[in-house]
Amino acid sequence: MAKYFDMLLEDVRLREGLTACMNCGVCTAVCPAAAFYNYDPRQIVCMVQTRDDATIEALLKSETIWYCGECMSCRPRCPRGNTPAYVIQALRTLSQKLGFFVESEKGRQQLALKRAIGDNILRTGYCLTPRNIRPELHPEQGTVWKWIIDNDEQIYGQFTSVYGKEGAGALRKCSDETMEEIHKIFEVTGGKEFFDAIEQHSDRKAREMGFDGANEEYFMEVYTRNSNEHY
Amino acid sequence: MINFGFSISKPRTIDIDRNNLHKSNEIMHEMPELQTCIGCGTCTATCTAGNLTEFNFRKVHTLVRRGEYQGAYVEMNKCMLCGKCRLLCPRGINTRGVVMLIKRKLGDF
Amino acid sequence: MTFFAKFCIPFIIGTVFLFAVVLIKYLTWLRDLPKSDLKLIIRGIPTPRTLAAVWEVVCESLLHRRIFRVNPMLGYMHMSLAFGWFLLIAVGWIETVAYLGLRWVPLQGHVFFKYFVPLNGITEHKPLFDFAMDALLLFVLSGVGLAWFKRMRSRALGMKRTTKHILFDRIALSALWCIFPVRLLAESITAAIYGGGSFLTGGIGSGLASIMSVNTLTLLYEPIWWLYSIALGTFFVAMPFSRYMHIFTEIPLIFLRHYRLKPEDKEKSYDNFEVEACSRCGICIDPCQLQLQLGINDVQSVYFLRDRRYNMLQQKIANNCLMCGRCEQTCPVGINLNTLRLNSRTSMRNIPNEGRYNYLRGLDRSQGEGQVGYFAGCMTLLTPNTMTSMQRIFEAAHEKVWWADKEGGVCCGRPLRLTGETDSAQKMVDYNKALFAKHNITTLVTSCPICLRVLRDEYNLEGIEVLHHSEYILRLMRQGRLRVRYSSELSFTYHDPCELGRGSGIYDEPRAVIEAIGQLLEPEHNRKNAFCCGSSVANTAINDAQQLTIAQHVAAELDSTGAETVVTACPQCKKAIVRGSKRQVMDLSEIVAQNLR
Amino acid sequence: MKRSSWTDYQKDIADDNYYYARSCIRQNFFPGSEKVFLDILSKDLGRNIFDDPLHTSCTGIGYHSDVVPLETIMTVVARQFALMSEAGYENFTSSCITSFGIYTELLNTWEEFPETEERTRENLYKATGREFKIPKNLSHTSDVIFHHREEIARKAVRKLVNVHTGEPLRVVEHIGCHYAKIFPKKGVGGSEFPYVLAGMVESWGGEIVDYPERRHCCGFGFRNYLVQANRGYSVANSHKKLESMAPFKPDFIVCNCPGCTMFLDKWQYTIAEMEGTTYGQNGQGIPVLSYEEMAGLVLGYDPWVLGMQMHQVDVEPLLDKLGVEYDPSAKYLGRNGKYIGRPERAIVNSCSEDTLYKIRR
Amino acid sequence: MKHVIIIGGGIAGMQCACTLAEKGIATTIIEKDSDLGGKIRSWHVLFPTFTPADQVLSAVRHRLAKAESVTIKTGCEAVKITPKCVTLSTGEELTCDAVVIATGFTLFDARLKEEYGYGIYDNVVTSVDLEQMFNKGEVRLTSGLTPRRIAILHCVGSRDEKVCQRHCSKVCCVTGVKQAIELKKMFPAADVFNFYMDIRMFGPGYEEMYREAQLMHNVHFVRGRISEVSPTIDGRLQIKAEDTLTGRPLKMGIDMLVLLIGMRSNDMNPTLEAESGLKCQPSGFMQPKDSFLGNVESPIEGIFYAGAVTAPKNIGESINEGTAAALAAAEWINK
Repeated sequence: MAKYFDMLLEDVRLREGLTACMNCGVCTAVCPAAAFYNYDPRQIVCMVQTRDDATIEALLKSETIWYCGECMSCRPRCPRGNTPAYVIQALRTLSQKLGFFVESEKGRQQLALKRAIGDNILRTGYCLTPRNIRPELHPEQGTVWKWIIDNDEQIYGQFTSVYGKEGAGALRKCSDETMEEIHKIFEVTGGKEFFDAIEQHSDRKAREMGFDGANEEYFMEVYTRNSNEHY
Repeated sequence: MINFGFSISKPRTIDIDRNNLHKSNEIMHEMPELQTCIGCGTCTATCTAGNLTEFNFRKVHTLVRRGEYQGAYVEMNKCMLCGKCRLLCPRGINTRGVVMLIKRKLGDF
Repeated sequence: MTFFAKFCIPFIIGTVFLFAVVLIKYLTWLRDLPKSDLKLIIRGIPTPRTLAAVWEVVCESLLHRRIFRVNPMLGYMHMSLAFGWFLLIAVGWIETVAYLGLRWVPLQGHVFFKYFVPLNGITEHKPLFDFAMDALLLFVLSGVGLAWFKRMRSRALGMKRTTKHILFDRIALSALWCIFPVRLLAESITAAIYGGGSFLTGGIGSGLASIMSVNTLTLLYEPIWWLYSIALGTFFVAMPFSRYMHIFTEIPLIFLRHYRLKPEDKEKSYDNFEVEACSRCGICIDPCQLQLQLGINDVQSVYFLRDRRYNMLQQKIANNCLMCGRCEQTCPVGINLNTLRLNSRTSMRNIPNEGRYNYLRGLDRSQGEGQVGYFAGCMTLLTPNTMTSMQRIFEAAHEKVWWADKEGGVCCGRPLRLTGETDSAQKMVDYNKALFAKHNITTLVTSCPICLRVLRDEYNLEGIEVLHHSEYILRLMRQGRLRVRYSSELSFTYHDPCELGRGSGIYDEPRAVIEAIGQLLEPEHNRKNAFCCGSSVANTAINDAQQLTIAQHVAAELDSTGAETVVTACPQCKKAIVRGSKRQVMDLSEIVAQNLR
Repeated sequence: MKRSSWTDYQKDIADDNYYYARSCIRQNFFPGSEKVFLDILSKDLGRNIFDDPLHTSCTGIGYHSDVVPLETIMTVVARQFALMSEAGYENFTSSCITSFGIYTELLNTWEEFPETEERTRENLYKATGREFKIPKNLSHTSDVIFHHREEIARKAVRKLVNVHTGEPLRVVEHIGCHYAKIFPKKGVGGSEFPYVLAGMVESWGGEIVDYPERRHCCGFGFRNYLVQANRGYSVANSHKKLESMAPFKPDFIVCNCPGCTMFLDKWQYTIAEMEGTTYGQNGQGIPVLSYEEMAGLVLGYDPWVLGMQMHQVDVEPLLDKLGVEYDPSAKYLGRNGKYIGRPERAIVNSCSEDTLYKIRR
Repeated sequence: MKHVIIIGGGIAGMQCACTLAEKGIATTIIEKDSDLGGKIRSWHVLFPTFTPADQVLSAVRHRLAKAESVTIKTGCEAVKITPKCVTLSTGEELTCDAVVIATGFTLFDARLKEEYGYGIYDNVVTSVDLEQMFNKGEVRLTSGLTPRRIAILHCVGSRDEKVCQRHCSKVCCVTGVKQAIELKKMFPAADVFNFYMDIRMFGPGYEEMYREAQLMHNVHFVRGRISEVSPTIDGRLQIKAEDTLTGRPLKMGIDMLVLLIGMRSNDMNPTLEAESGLKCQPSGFMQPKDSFLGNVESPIEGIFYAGAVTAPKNIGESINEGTAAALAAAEWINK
């Protein structure tokens, strides 16, 4: 059995987020995820605190670590100064590094996130841009959003002079030099490697699940699939 | 209708104000000793059914006391009534009686 | 000749009503019997069993032999009333014949014969019959007197408690108590006016005549016969709805029993015979430990049967019973009290299976291999010393053992069965049966009498011999495969577990094992009369403090034998007695394992 | 609401010379808010603020979706700080709450685990050749507005008062979890009773409404919104908040965080279309404003210049209450000043009948 | 005649003075309030026997009144302490042969736990407020109505790093159970919920009282700390906690919230440490010489401790320490 707890300890967020939990439950009390998922951050912290590698491995492969919304509501309340959400972040990072995330439905969604957000960062320098919030994938964005996307030049043009162009202002295009720096940062700090790991593990799992690799079809599967067993 | 691809999740929070505590009160009235549970979990630890399933007696009876009846009947039916928990309960709660009472109240027999 | 007077009307109505109701009841019950039961009856009638039944009716319904055995005074009371009344009727009939020759006389003519004698101008007296009838009346009256006395001072008759009765019982009882004294008065007044009567009615009659004028006596004459008739009529009307229904019901019951009918898992029509055969004598109250040690006196079999009969049974009554079987031992009617209570619980709680316990599918946590299987049972898992002792015994006897549930298995089903959840229990039975079959064992040893009971009675394990560990150990010892040290220094006392003793009839084996190791000192209540430890899984109504109280009583009695070790052969009993005993409490297997040679 | 101890948490906010970092979400959904913030600071308040063409996203959404590693985001953030120093600024102000949270958290991490700062310096230098300094002052743009709230109040053309009744408007404020929940002392008023928006509302004449789910998250939950399968969680949390605030009959919601502004706005549409439930006194939704928009209205900016036509929930009822004079027909005009068509009608977006009428006329 | 100065006129200090006086040693009690008695004056009845606090205090007062050569100085504080001399805030210097410090504790300020809304929302009260309500014989909501549902929250200002109080205040659990029973006796139809993390029933009869609260008074116990309190539209309070035994969040509307505020180390303690060379523990309470063999002695010979100045203690323990400190001081003087 690998030393999962030691691996977690390498993450400063775990060291910061977990001292000694006394299971009072103030975190779960206000947790938005606990309100709607079969989820209890207190128990996760408690499980990690056991330092039992088998328990932690099970966690890394579980659905439960993927419910947290990272709102950090748990942080200000904890009487022991813990931050369950930090523990979750550390678990999620390790789960992706080890490729365990593909073992759970919610974990597999990391591919969708990597492609939607991660790739967009490397493409545009921003997490979100109007064009990647496609109304057909975001019906909840409503009629006004569709109107905006249909008339983007006309509407955004009223608020920024650099829509899609280089310069200072909202929704500008980042210069090539800037993008090069961002790419460099991702390479140097392991961001790219991390992205690649997500792709590789997802591809492996996709094939296991009968897809022809982590293609668009698999992307849509992980993006839309809800077994409804999370509540 | 628009197909959003999701629906509004149902709340899981135990809402004492919204829960109908009628049956819970009846249960507590018939079995006041259940209130003396100190939540030690011995019952769950020794449970024959709990050894084989996720059945957690302490959790189920606590939920029932809070007025959360959904699923409790089905859960209680995992119990084999073997009575080990009764022998171990440090507060001497008649746990088998509790199982039977909850089943009776929630199963309407 | 006339054999009718207006005062007879209450009697006639009562009699007709009584016979109509009783007949309807019996016919309905018989009609509702399952086919298999009907077959048993039809096959049974032309056999000697019918004769045996007749004999038993005489012994029991008239002479009340069983009550005599429990309590002679009570036996006499019941016998004087039942047999005395029967003789009054029989001799009265003969008397009529003696006076009138063989001719048809309406029923009331027989019953009120003394009234109709002067009415029909018969002046002749037959002192022999007068004497016989007076003697019989006195016999019955002595019973009535005892009954009165018992009501007031039950302890004097050796009963600590008598039954609390319902309204119909009280009406019938009051009527019954009036019948014979009023008859005495009626016949005495008749004797006072018309002469006749023997030492009793004649004596009282002449006494009355000496203190009252003929006019006064004549004035009393009709009313007193009216009163007698009314008393009889009232009694007969109330009777089928009261406990006195047992007077009749016991008779068909005895026949049916001889035809091998018996109550089963689920309620059935036959149960009516048993339920209504209960005379509510209350003999079951005294041995009940709930009464004896906890002062609970509204749940005993008599009340259970009463409530069940009138459809007012509540779960809290049905569930409040240790099912120790002590009352069943004493019931004079021999009603299957435990079975009836169980099938009541079943009616109240059994729910047809809704796919429950599906989680058992494909489960197998057993270990080891061998012809002999060991089923510890849930409770034994809480007495790990028993487990390790059994392991040592198996090793000492070089037995290869398959352990069914060393790491926790599936319950035997008996506890569910005892709470009435029969279909659920069946799931456990089916599971364990399949498990045993899968592992090809030929002998199954268990150290839990609760399991033993259900393994033997309900599993129908073909090709597998089911043994309690006391039987198994004794067998090993007798085969010479297990040798123990004997020391007269060691003294033991033994607590009979209910399910092992009264439940399975195993009394001698554990004793033989103990006596091979040391000295056995018997407690006051042992074998059939042994106490229950109080922790019986059958009772889900009493609380922990009450269980403890019973355990302390039982333990005190065991401790008082002076033995240094209390031995029992049931994990549940061990756990219970430990709480009350000051001695060391051990399972039979433990003392064996400790004294292996 | 009786507040007692917020003053304990008074944080330092720079008065002038800000380095401005844009927000992914705000510039997408509320570009007018970012524009008006810069305008208010430079034009109305005469402060110096620098909008750097070189900066990028902080990658916080990626970080909180757990696809961007900690070390990466640290370096990206370090680059922003480097750009600030290079531009000659030391007061960093971020338009985004997620970013603000990231900046405070990383500054704290560097302080507690100095080796991580060292590593970041190395990484940044290796990747870009840049070096960074820790900002002297870090604020969220709402802190800046809060800091200048009294000055804005003095220049205000209107108060947050219902012109028909004279009553103060009832305002629900939503802070955004990452503003003060991560580091309560880095937010004005702390995490339990944050004062940043309440201070503005009080200064500008409105009344703050406290309600049971005031502190609850809007439900963004990063991966929980970004992946369609999880959106039930996201909408359910907003639903919970809206249900909880509705009985208090707020006139509008003001938000700190661009994401929250967007979600509380858009989810009202979704909930209305999904189950027909609407909130707000006219049954057409509760208008949701960013604090920049609120400040803009107070200072007399035109609602369409503020970009309020980009809201899904109509703001016209609120504008009417405030007595704002606006041209309804200008709502759906493009950059070129021509009518570009209106969005498809929805339950929470239907009170512009007269707009169309006027345009046709 | 030998002379001992006792700093603090709470129950421990009073008891100490009585014992010393009875041993023929003169004492001076320095009390910062205008009257002796300390915090017990605000208590209603004492757990687990429900003995009126007043009865205990009167008994000690009575003994003290009978004692000879006891000087009481109220309205002043000691600013510097040495075994032979105590400097008062008035500037006065008192000489003596030994000093007993019985300055007790400071109550935790519930306002620091903002999420519970003390001082912000109506009907959020502390356990001390509740004791005073009991003393007045009336527990009412601000609306004047009687409460129908009351939550009692354990560990407010105890076991909480967020307010720098890591220690357990020890007596709050018992107080919470006691107050729950009192409330149930007052309002039998009301629901009382105790929110706890651990129930620490350390003394004789405490566990029995806990059981009685559950069984006889139907007090509900929920294992979980309340996370936040907020107002509802109908003027009640909504609380959120996790029912940790079921692993699910729980919320409910309540009429009244009682915060069982903890015992903080006395605010004076850092001054003692700075001025008099005594030592504080990490919890802020004074460090006795030895936790087992010298728990009424300070590291400085001639300075003794009694009562809650060294750790949270209940009334009985404080009284015992008053006696113990008196005996230790007397022995030291006569050495």
